[in-house]
Formats: sequence, structure tokens, C-alpha cells
Amino acid sequence: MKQRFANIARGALPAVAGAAALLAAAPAFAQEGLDTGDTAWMLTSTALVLMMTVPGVALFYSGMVRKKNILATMAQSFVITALVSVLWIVIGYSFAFAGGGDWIGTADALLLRNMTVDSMSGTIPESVFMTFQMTFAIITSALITGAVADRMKFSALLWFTGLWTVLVYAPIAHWVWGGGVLSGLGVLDFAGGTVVHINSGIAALVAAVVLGRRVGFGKENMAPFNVGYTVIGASLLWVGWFGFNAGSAVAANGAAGMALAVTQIATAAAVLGWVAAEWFIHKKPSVLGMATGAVAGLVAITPASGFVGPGGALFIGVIAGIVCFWAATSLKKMLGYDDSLDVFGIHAVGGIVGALLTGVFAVEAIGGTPGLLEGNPGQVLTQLWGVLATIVYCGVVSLVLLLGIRATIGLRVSEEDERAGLDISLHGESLG
Amino acid sequence: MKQRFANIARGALPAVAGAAALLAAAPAFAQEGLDTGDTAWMLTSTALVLMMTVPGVALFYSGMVRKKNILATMAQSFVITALVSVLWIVIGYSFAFAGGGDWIGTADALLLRNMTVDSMSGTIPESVFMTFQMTFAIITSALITGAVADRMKFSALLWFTGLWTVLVYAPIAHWVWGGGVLSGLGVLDFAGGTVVHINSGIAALVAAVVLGRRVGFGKENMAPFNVGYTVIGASLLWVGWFGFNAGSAVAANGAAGMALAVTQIATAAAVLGWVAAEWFIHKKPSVLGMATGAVAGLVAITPASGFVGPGGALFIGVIAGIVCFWAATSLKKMLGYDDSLDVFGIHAVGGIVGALLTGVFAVEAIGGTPGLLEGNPGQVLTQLWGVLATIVYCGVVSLVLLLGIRATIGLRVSEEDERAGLDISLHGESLG
Amino acid sequence: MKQRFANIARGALPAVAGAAALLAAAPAFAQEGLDTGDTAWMLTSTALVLMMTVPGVALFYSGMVRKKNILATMAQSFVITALVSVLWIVIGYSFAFAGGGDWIGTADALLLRNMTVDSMSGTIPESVFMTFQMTFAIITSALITGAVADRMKFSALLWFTGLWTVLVYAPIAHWVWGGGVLSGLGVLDFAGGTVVHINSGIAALVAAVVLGRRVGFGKENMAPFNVGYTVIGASLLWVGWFGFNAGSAVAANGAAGMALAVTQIATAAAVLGWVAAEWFIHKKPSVLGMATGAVAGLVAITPASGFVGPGGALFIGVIAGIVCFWAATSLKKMLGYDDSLDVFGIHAVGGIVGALLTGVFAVEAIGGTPGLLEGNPGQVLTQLWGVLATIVYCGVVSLVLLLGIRATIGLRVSEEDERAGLDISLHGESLG
Amino acid sequence: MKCVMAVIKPFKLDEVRESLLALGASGLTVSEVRGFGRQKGHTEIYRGAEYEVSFVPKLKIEVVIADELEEQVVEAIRASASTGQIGDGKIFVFGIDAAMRIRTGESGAEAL
Amino acid sequence: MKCVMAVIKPFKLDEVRESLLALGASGLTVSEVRGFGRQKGHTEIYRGAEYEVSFVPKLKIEVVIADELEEQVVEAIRASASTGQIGDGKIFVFGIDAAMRIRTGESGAEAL
Amino acid sequence: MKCVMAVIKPFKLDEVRESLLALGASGLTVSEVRGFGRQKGHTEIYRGAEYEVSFVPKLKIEVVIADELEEQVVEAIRASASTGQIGDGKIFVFGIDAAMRIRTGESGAEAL
Ligand SMILES: Nc1ncnc2c1ncn2[C@@H]1O[C@H](COP(=O)(O)OP(=O)(O)O)[C@@H](O)[C@H]1O
Ligand SMILES: Nc1ncnc2c1ncn2[C@@H]1O[C@H](COP(=O)(O)OP(=O)(O)O)[C@@H](O)[C@H]1O
Ligand SMILES: Nc1ncnc2c1ncn2[C@@H]1O[C@H](COP(=O)(O)OP(=O)(O)O)[C@@H](O)[C@H]1O
Repeated sequence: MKQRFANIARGALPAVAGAAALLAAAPAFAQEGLDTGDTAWMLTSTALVLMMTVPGVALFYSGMVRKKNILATMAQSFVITALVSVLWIVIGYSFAFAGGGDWIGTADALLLRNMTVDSMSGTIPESVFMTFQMTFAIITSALITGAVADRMKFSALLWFTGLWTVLVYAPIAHWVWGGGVLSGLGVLDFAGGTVVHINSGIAALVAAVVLGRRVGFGKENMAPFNVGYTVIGASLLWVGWFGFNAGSAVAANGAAGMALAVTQIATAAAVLGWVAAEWFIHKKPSVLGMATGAVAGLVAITPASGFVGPGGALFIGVIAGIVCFWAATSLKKMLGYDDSLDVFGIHAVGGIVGALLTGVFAVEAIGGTPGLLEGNPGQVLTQLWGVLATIVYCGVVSLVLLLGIRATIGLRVSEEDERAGLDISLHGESLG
Repeated sequence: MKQRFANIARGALPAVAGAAALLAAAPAFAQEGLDTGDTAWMLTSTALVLMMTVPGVALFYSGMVRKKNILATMAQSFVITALVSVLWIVIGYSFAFAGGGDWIGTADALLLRNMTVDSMSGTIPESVFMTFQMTFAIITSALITGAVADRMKFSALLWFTGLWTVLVYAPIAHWVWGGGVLSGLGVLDFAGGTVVHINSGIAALVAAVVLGRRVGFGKENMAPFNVGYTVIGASLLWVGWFGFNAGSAVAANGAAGMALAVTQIATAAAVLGWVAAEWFIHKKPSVLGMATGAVAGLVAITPASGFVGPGGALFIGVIAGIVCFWAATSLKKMLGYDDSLDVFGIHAVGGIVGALLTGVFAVEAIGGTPGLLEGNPGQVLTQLWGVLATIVYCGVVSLVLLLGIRATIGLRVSEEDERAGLDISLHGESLG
Repeated sequence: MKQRFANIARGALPAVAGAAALLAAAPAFAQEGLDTGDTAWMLTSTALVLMMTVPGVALFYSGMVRKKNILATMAQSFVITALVSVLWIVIGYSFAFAGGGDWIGTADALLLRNMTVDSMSGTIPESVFMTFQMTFAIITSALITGAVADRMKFSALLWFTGLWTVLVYAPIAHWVWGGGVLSGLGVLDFAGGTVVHINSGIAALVAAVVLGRRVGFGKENMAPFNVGYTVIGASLLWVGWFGFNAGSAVAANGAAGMALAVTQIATAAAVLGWVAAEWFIHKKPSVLGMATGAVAGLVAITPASGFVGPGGALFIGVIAGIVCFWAATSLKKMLGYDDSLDVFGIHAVGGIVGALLTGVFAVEAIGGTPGLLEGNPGQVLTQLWGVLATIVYCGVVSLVLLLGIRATIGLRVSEEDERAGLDISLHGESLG
Repeated sequence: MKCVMAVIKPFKLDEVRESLLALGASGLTVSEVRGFGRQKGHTEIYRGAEYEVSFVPKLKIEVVIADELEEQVVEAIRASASTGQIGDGKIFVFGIDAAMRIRTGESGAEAL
Repeated sequence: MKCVMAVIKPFKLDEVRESLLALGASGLTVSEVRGFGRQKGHTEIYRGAEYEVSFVPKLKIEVVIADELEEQVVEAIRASASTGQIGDGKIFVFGIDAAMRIRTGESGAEAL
Repeated sequence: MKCVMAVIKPFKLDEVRESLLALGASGLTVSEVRGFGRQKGHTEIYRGAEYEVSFVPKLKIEVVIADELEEQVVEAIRASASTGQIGDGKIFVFGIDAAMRIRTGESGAEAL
């Protein structure tokens, strides 16, 4: 639903002004068209989504690595938050949301040059909309780091993240939410199943393959050092995801409320799905599994959260929990890549499950579009197009970027540095 | 105050529509009667209360156990979040809030079958109200786990939690907030002193007694492994409790504001009360004590938060801090039960203190009901009835459930598993 | 901008009532003049700012000390939260915000005696405004503890904090936001560059000097035990700072939105600035540096956040990152004081940088006051007055308080206790 | 002098310490170790990756004593550390040529 | 009996354990230690404060064996722990006078 | 060869290391241990539950040296580890039969 506001964000203030006339009773000093309730919720959502990356993803990921890489893993999320923020205001936001055609935005909002304190985006200030969207760009890049943990050079990570945000994230965000090609096709992606999750998951897979496996992979004990951090991280992701999904309504209304409810339901169901599968197959339900199951559910409900009801959410959750369990445990082993922290298995696979099931369970009365179960099988196909476009574009550009960086400054630290751990070798620090 | 909205939630939409006419200036696409500010605050409150359980309670409790049980303790809060969420939408919400008489709701909202994107509960979408209430059900069950830490079977915990949520929590929530018997009697419980805290505290005591003491209790060193986690957990509980108490106004207004202020005041006072008592008696004020004192204050102000003013809050806080200190240190030793993490001493005792003092300090100008100090001694008696009803019903049904589970699948892990620690024996994981 | 509301908070309810007439369409039970959206955002902001201290500062600081002092460091933030809360309602709020002249408020709001559930402060309940301001008083005192870490007596800390809050914080808050002398002079301090950061930073420097260096300083390895905690703490500070800065608009509007955006931009820029400087000079960008850079950026943008645009924020951030890097690494070594966790280097220096640059980059269209770049060089001088006044008053009174406490109960623990670590010696606890 | 070095189950430490105290031992030193022996470790599975944890947490105790106490000390440790279950641990004895108390410079049996 | 005590690089533990198992050693005890030697530590800088970390993380292995195994065990450890890089560690051997299995009270070589 | 094993107060490590270096010792190995002796531990109270922590954190140093250095090394450790306060620790010496450097296979005193 975000694209509606994106359109408005193209400077179409006059159009809003009309609607704002309805708000005749607003206090005199208020901006025209501004709804303080919607604004309050979007300010909050922005904080929640930022929290998902720092400390959310930082904790979720750093808990799964060995002790010698914990700080370096946190550093990745932290520095990405900084880097992507700056790139977003300089270029990213403009390429994604400043009007434009099917493929990319315009240069109108470079350096936010037209954004004033009064600029509106629907019923909220544009500054809030811009920052809210920034937090999505941040987390998408941060998620990728799970695949390259324990071995990527810090400089290479910065280059990759910077280029990827501008060349991959911004265009795909435009396609789906900026009025671009996928929204034109009717692809449903409420809060970022394709833009955020399939996108980061595919980039992660490519990166894991191009980087190669960690030294000692399959031989040495690489058990997570602090699953506790991972549980805290998953918890903060869960809480923050209310801002991610319900915030994607860009309003504090029934759509946001329903998104909140289905997010909770699908996540809970995915935890139970993963626990059941793991209990059955590995005999013990692990805490890491519960945390991972929650993220799988959150990922899968993301594209669906504005379109399905509680029943659909329940199914999406259970299915995502079980399928992602299979992807992270069996599929990964079969294919043999070393996606250290299962970004592909959770985010790409969970995102695809969610995108397709959105086409199945969409309820017209909720999001305006019926799905397969309401007699609109075409929507599943439409969803498939969205998935495929994202996979192909993201896969190809990510590959080119990674090969280019490998050929120039190199992607990996030396084996010696990898053995010593990135905390010491890249950052000169260590956990006591 | 929640019950007002609960009544409306019984499908009484027409009644709201009238009030909504006042909102003539609302934008055309808004739901009738919806207040975006109230909705924004309730979306936020829902996130805050979820955060109280994961990672709040998870951290608060896991910091107090020995290293070998840290992950298992986190697992309990995490899986309960998932399990109770699903049960809540399937049955719990309906039994608690879908109309009904004195004792229990109806089957009208099973599986949320009547909840649409437009359903309202007062000035907020029903979806938000339902999810907000869900987070209360979650934390209530999660709190109980402190009493059974280090020794309960995971399967037994799931069975107990599931049955208890439906058979104990939902009815008592109905009595107090769903239009049931206790609200009829005029029992004041703004945010859950009886429903959440006495309820979980009594169930915890029963569970501690039925399970028996931990192996090595009183002989081996069972010092908390990471009081740091406990402090972080208590901090997140404190922050999240703003959603819990001020959110229980189900609006962003003066009632919510006053609830926010008194929550802060009572909590601060309880910390100081506990610190003073501990300093005096044990010679050193402990960090664990500060964290526990905060929770004691939060618990005690919970029922009072919509009814008392700053002065009352100050007293309630100090008294709760000192009484809970006594309960967790002296009373527990006297009685000899092993309520591992003092759920009874904090939540039941603090909840009772708060419930009764609500009757003492209630201010008519704030919550509509005068207390003892304003010449209405009867309110204390009314409060007592609420306390007793909760103790008896919760105690009896919890006991039956626990005995039933013990007789069938068993409640405790083997001594060997307990010695090895639940992380390994139940979940196959360990902290590095 | 806070002072506008502060004025209103002086019981000027009638004045508000007029403005409130504009809100004719508000529901009947609402308070006059209350905006639920603004209230929702301020309730949330209060929670966010509380989160900055517990667990934010508690984690940020405790991660930088040695293992034996981790709990004691957390204890400082925690107990300060309690102590300052109580003092704030008893005295502090009244001295800061209850009317008064140039130097100090009045006794009108002692014990909040005139605050009812209906009292308003602008468009929000006074209870919310009071609690929001309380969280600022809390964090200011908590920040100081970084300078005295590892060696201050617990009792001395309580005395110092209590007196300092009433005698230093409350008056300075009055000067800037309570209608006092600095606001009269036109000093711009949107969210607390002088009141919070220069203030705590100067008190910290004085305290570090009066207390003297830690035993073993410069000889023993005092490496941070858990930089991970520091990263989590910095992350929560970052997230919470949205409430700090955007909340200082005391409304959910375009001013809040712009404050949100510039906060994010400056912080990100400061991280990159610090990383670049450290990479260049120490050859490795540290995670601790990233976290510290973020805080430096947050500090520097604090006074500016309601007055500058994205471009100004970018400059302020980069400059703050680099200057604070220099202060924490080189300046500190040159001067030789042991400000354990660099409160002076980050908060005082960053705060001064921010205060002065506010005068440079202020944009009339945003905050109503032009800065140097818009042809108003006088504003920089005005800012300088604000800085100097804060430094002098805070420095002198802090010194007197510290010397007084040293002469009576003493400031430092014994060398033996310091060696054993404050966790054991002050609190009788230890981390496992 | 002899050094009696024992590997025991962690939760037995207090009992062992008390039995040694009863014999008049004036000090002992404990380290956290991991042991491999007849008692097997366990398998941990993290998202499908299985790790064999072959080592079991144990405590190593070192107590230096006068020669004549050797037998009693060994027996005291055995008695107090035994659970009868696999993994109870071992006791090893080796000779100590010299001892010194750092604080006083006393040496030999005086130093203990 | 002899105690073979070796200081090795941590990631070599599994190889060493397997080589000892192959020789018939029935148990061993491992501790985490920090070593100082030719292999130097590193410098950490925290906000300008430089700390020399002179010690490198190592594992210490203790395995008590019958006298006749000494040579093979030393060689097995050497072979399996070696990377050829500085810091590979040392092997030390000293005599054990007595041994006892706590669980059974068996003593001498039987106890191993 | 001799192994000098000393239990010291943790904050004395750097001084001890330097005094040993000055004597020409080429390496040493340190472990974190907990000690029980004349210096008593402390009591911790968690919500009324009192736990006697009888053990005090110490560091154990092991340094293997040529026989002739024994006296100097013992004295160097004593001098550098001493604070004169209770709990300063002990030094024990025992014989080492053989030594080998893993990296090179050198043995005996060469290996140190
Ligand atoms: N030969 C050995 N050398 C050194 N340590 C040993 C040896 N054998 C056993 N241990 C230690 O003793 C512990 C207990 O041994 P184990 O074989 O499991 O049980 P038990 O002695 O009861 O048969 C092991 O975990 C290990 O730490
Ligand atoms: N004389 C010694 N006594 C005790 N431990 C030693 C001694 N020399 C070396 N070590 C241990 O062996 C480890 C490896 O020694 P080092 O000199 O770094 O490498 P290398 O033996 O390959 O030359 C050291 O880190 C230390 O733990
Ligand atoms: N007989 C012993 N065997 C092994 N370790 C000992 C022995 N006596 C003392 N220690 C170690 O030496 C440390 C210091 O001993 P303690 O008696 O406290 O002080 P002091 O030697 O100064 O009198 C103890 O904590 C313990 O680790």
C-alpha cells in the first residue's frame, strides 16, 4: 500500500490539499492534511524499524557466530546503518520514490533538496515517510551480512553495500512502491516480501557462493557462541516488525491494526511450525529454532500483511515455519553452499513462500484484491512475476558487483585473519 | 477501564457510531469512530507489551538462573509467546471478551470469525484491541515460568500453559474486563493487578509446590549467572509497562497520561524502598534488588494506575518495595517452597498490595471512584473480594491442571537432566 | 521549542482553551485542547527516552568497564532513574517548569500538587509533559556516571545526583526551556545540547578530576570487557533519541518529522566521520568507535534538531564525529584526566560543537531563526553565551558539591574495594 | 611434598573442599577444565549442523600436601567426589620438589 | 605413569584428540590457557588507550599414560598439533606417582 | 628441567611476566583458577539466598626452565608477585622429564 503515498510524495501536494479540506477542525498551526495520529504512528514505526537493525539484526546475527567474530558481526549492522542512511538521502530515496517511470525514480529528490518542513506524503510529513523508508533500505542491506559472516573484508562490505543499495535496492523499491513496473502489474507486496526479503536473500546466496565457505567449514565446531543474543535479537525483530508491517499502512487505522494482528498470528504459528518439525526430526526443539521460526514467520507475512486475514496468516505462518526449517537444514546441506547464518534459507525462501501465499490468501475485503481462494488464481501468477523479476535482477547485479569487488580490492580476509577472528584482525578489539 | 471497550467489542458497533458522529471532520476514508491518535498509541502499546515478554521476561528470568539453564529459560518465554498467541485468537479472546455473562464470554469470536478490517472497539480497530489484550495473556503465562525454572519438562510446560490460558486466564480476564462478575462488583483493576499478577503469582506458587524444589536447593550455589541480563530485562519491563498501564486507558488522553506518571513514580519509589530495606538489613544494596524492586513497584501500581494520583503512587511504590523485599527474602525462607525466581513473592504479593492499596488511595477525580482516604472504606473490601476470588479460582484450577499433567506425562525432567542443565537436556544447545 | 509548552504548563489553561475551540469536532469526553496524535507521540517519546537510560546508558557504559564493575555500572543508571524520578516530582519539575523568572521556577508545582488528570500542557496532558521532562533529568544525571566509573562510593553517588538534579539541572532547564534567561537571550537548544549534554559533560569532567584516576590507570589493562553491550547500548540510545529529539517538538507534526530526519542523518554522518578518522589514524576502525561516533552525532544534533535541515545535519554529524574522536583520544591524553568512559570528550565536546553549529546552520524556514549561513552571524555568539553560562554555572556548583561530599562522607571506595571490583564490594554480587 | 591433582564433577567441589579441610589441608587451587573419557559428551544441532561436543565440563583440583598426608588426601577426595556414576574422574599424584609462600618467603612444608 | 602436558593451538584439539584415541589413550583433560612465547600477542586500542595483549589463547592438554606409551604419545601430539607456524606450542612430560579412578577406587595403570 | 608453577594475584601478572623475561625465560603459560587458602572469599546474597563463595580468583603460571634457573625464577616470581597481603599465593616446583617444541621437534632444554 505504500505506493499510494509514494505517488503523493512526488510533490503532488495540491492533490492532498483538497483532501485536507476535510480536516477543517485542525488547529491553526497544523500543516494542511497532516493527521497527528498517523504521524505519531509513523514516527514510532520508524523508531521500531531502526531498532530491528540496531540492535535487532546485530544481536540476532552476532549470537550465531563464534566468539572471535561477535563484535565484527555487530559492526556490520552498525556501519551499514550509517552508510545506507547517508546514501539514502543523497541518492537512494530519489531513485526509489521521486516519481519516475517503470524502472527508476528521478533525480528530483537528490540530497532531499525539495523537502521542507511542510512537505507532505499523504497525511504525514514527507520527512517521516523518507526516514521510514530509509530504515527499510538499512535493514535490507544488513540482512545480507548473515551470509558473509566471519570472512568478508570490511572495506569490501562497505563498497558492496553502498553500490547495492543504490543499484539494486532503490530500483526494486521503485518497481514495487515507487509507482514502477511491479506495482503496475498488480504485484502485492505490502511491507517488503520481494523488496526486502527475497532481495536480501538472493544477494546473500550469491555472496555466499562467490565468497566461498568459511575456513574449517564442515570440519571445525562452528557452534553459535551466544544463542541468547540471537533470542534477544529475534525478539526485538518481532517487536520492531509491528512498525515494519503495521507501519506500512502509513496510517494508524484498521489496515494497520489488521496488519498488526496477522503479523502476530503468522509469527506465532511459524514458531510452532518450526518447533514441531524440529521436535519430530531432531528430537529436541531448539531455542535457536524458535527464534529462527519467528523470523521465518515474520518474513513470510510481510508481503501479505495488508491483504490477508487471521486465517490466512495462520496458514502462512505454519507453512513458512516448516518450509524454512527444511531450507535451513536440508536444502542447504544438499546444495553445499555456506550461507553462514541462513539468509537465503530464511529470507529468500520465506519471502517467496509469503509472496506466493499472498496470492493465495488475499482477501478482497481487507486489501482490495482477492486471491486464489476467493477465485482469483491469476494473482498467484502475478505474485510469481514479482518474485522472478526480483530474483533475476538482484541475482545478476549482485553477482556483477561482487565479482567486480573481488577483482579489485578483494572480498575475503586472509586465512590467518579469519582464524584469528575478525574482531581482532579487522577491528583491533576483542570480547573479554 | 478496559471493560468499557470490552463491552463495545461485543459487536456493539452501532453504539459507537453515534459517538463517532462527533468526529465529523475526520477524513473521508477513515473508519467511523476511529481516532488515529488513540489507535497510534494502542499500536505502540501493543508493541511495548509484547516487548515485555520477549525479550523482557526472557532476559529478566534467564539472568537469574545458572548458566546451564539460560537458554531453556528464554525458550519458555519465547514459546509461550507463540502458543498463547495462537490460542488467544482461536479461543481465549472469545472466552474473555466476546460478550457473555458473569463468568465467561461467548463463542462469538472463536477464530476471530467476525473481526473485519473495519470492526471497532471504542475509538480503535478491534484488531488492535484484540492483539493488545493478547499480549497481556502472553505475559501472564510467561511470568509463571519463573517458579518452575530449571526443572520443568518442556512438553509439560506447553500443556500447562495452553490449558491455563484458556481455563484460568480467559475467565478471570472476563470477570474483570469482559463485563463479568468482578467488574459488576466494582472491583478496580486498571491494568491487571488481579488478572495478570495475582493470577500468575498464585499459579506460580502452586506450581513451585507441586514440582518440588530444585535438586541441590539450599545446598549448592545457585547464584544467578548473569544479573546483567536481569537488569536489562527489568529495564525493558519498566519501559514496556508504559504500554501496559498507560495503554490500558485504550486512548491517548489524560487518563493515559496520569497512568504513565503514576507508573513511573511508584516504580521509582519501590526501587528506593527495596534499596533502603536491603541496605539496612543486608548491608549492601544489590543490583538484583534494584531490578526486583522496580518490578515490585510496577506490579503494585498496575491495578491502581488509572485510579490514583502521584501521592498515592509514591506510597504504593514504597510499600510494595518493602513488602516484596520481605516476601522474597524472609517469607520465602519461612515457608520453604522453592519458587525459583520469586514469582509469588513479587507478583502475587505485589499484586495483592497494589489491589488493596488501590482501594485506599483511589481518587474520585481521577478514576471516578473514591477510596478509603476519600471516605469510601468499602472499596478496600471490594478489592479484597477481587483478590480472594482470583486466588481461590486460580489456585484450585492450577492445582488440578498440574496434578493432572503430573499424573500423565509428568512435570519434571529426570535428575540427571536437571544436573546437566535444561539447555542441553531439553534443547540440545549450550551457551558458549 | 519546548519552552513554548513550558509556558503553557504554568497553569495558563485558559489561554489554551481558546485555541482548543478550534478542535470543535473532538469527541465529547476528550479534554479541551487535547490532540490524541500529539499525545500518542509524547507518550511514546517518554518511553523512548526512559529506554535511553535503562537499559541504554546502563548497557553503553557497563560494556566499557572491566568485568568486576559491570553490575555496579548498571546499578548507577538504574538507581539514578529511581532517585531522579522521585526528586523530579517533589521539587525538580517545579523549579524548572512552574513559571518563575529568569533564574528559577516557582514552588507552585512542588509534589505536583496542582496537576489533575485534565491539566494540559499545549495539546498534551501535563502529566505526559512532566514525565517526558523527567526522563531528560534522569538521563542527564546518568550520563555523568561514565566519568566516575569503577571508583565512586554508592552513597556519594546518590548524594551527588540528588543535589545536582535540584541545584544544577533544574535551574539550567529553566533557563532554556522554562522561560528563563537563556531562552530570553534567544539561545537555541531544541532538545538539550546545553541542558543535557554540556551540562553532564562538564559535571563529569569536574568529577573525574576531583575523584582522581582509577587505581592502575595507565599501567594495567583496562580494556572494555564487553563491547557488545556498548554496541547494544548505543543502538538503543540511537533509537531512543528519536523520542528525545523528535519528541522535543512536543507534537506529531512536520517539526517532529524534520527533527527525526536530521537526527538520523547527523548520527549516520558522525559514525562515518569517526570511522574514517580512526581508520586513518589507528589503521583499524573499531566497533567501539562506531558506537561512540553515533553517540557523538546524536549529541551534536540535539540542540540543532529543530532548527537545521538535512544538509546542515550532514555537516554537524561529520564534524562532531571527527572532533569527538580527537577529544576522546588525543585531548584526553594531553590533559591526563581519567574520565573513564569519555563523558567530557563526547557529551561536553559534542554538545559544544552542536550548540555552536546550530548557530551556523539554523534555517529560518525550519525553526524560525536564521543562522550564520543565512546571514545571521550573531546567532553563533548567542549560542556561545548559552554554552559559557552552562559551563560556568555547572562547573562551579558541581565542584562545590563534590568537594562538600568528599569532605563529609567521602567520594571514593577504598583501594582494596576498587581492586576487588565494585560489584562485590558495593553490591555483594558478581557476574558469573 | 606431593601434589594431588584430581579431576572431578563440578557439583562435587564443595564436598571435596570440606573433606580436605577436615584433613587439615590449608589450601587448594581449582580450574575449570573439560574432560574426555568413558563418559561421552553430547551432540548439539544448530539449524541442522551437528557438532559433536566430546568434552564434558569438569573441575581440576590441585592440592599440595606433606608426603605423609598423601594417602588420606587421596582417599578423602575419592570418598567425597564419588557418585558411582561414570565420569566421576581421576586422582593423580606427583612429587613437588620445593614450595614457597609468596607473602612471607617461607619455604618447604611451612609454605603450604 | 607419566603425565604428558601439551600446550597447543585451540583449533588443533580435535586432531590431537583423535591421534591420542588412535593410540589407545582412554582419557584426557583440557584447559583454556593463555600463552606467552615467541608468538607475540597483539595490541588493542580502545578510544586511544592502547593495551598490549601479550598472551595468546592456547589449550593445555594433560594426558596420563603408562610409561611405555610416552614416546608414541609425544610423537602423536607433535604430529597432530603441528602447523609449522610459530606458536605451535610445547610438550612437557613428568612422572606420576599414583593414580586412582574415583568411581571404582582402582589404582595405578588400571585407573587410566 | 623444572616446572615452576605459581598461583598469584591476577593484577600481578604483568610484573611477573616482566621479571621472568628479564631472567631470560622464553615462555610461560597462564590459566585462570580459583583458590582457597588463608584469604577468605566472600558472601553473596541474592534475594535473601546467601552463597558462600569460598574461592578467590587467581592466576596460575607455569614456566618450564632449565634446572639451573630454578632459584632465580622462584625468587623473581616471589619478588614480583608479592604485595605483603594475605592471599599472595604460592610457588611450587616439580621436575620435568622431557620437553619438545611442537613446531620443530626440538627436545630438551632446546625446546624451551
Ligand atoms: N588418562 C587420563 N589423563 C588425563 N585425564 C583423564 C584421563 N582419563 C580420564 N581423565 C579425566 O577424568 C575424567 C573422567 O573420566 P571418565 O573416563 O569419563 O570416567 P571414569 O573415570 O569414571 O571412568 C575425564 O573427563 C577426564 O577429564
Ligand atoms: N618455557 C615455557 N614454559 C611454559 N610454557 C611455555 C614455555 N615456552 C612456551 N610455552 C607455551 O608454548 C606456547 C608456544 O610457544 P611459542 O614460543 O609462542 O612458539 P614456538 O614453541 O612455536 O616457538 C606459548 O604460548 C606458551 O603457552
Ligand atoms: N596447599 C595448597 N595447594 C594448592 N594451592 C594452594 C595451597 N595453599 C594455597 N594455595 C593457593 O594459593 C592461594 C593463596 O593462598 P592463601 O593461603 O590465601 O594466602 P597466603 O599464601 O598468602 O597465606 C590460594 O588461593 C590457593 O589458590
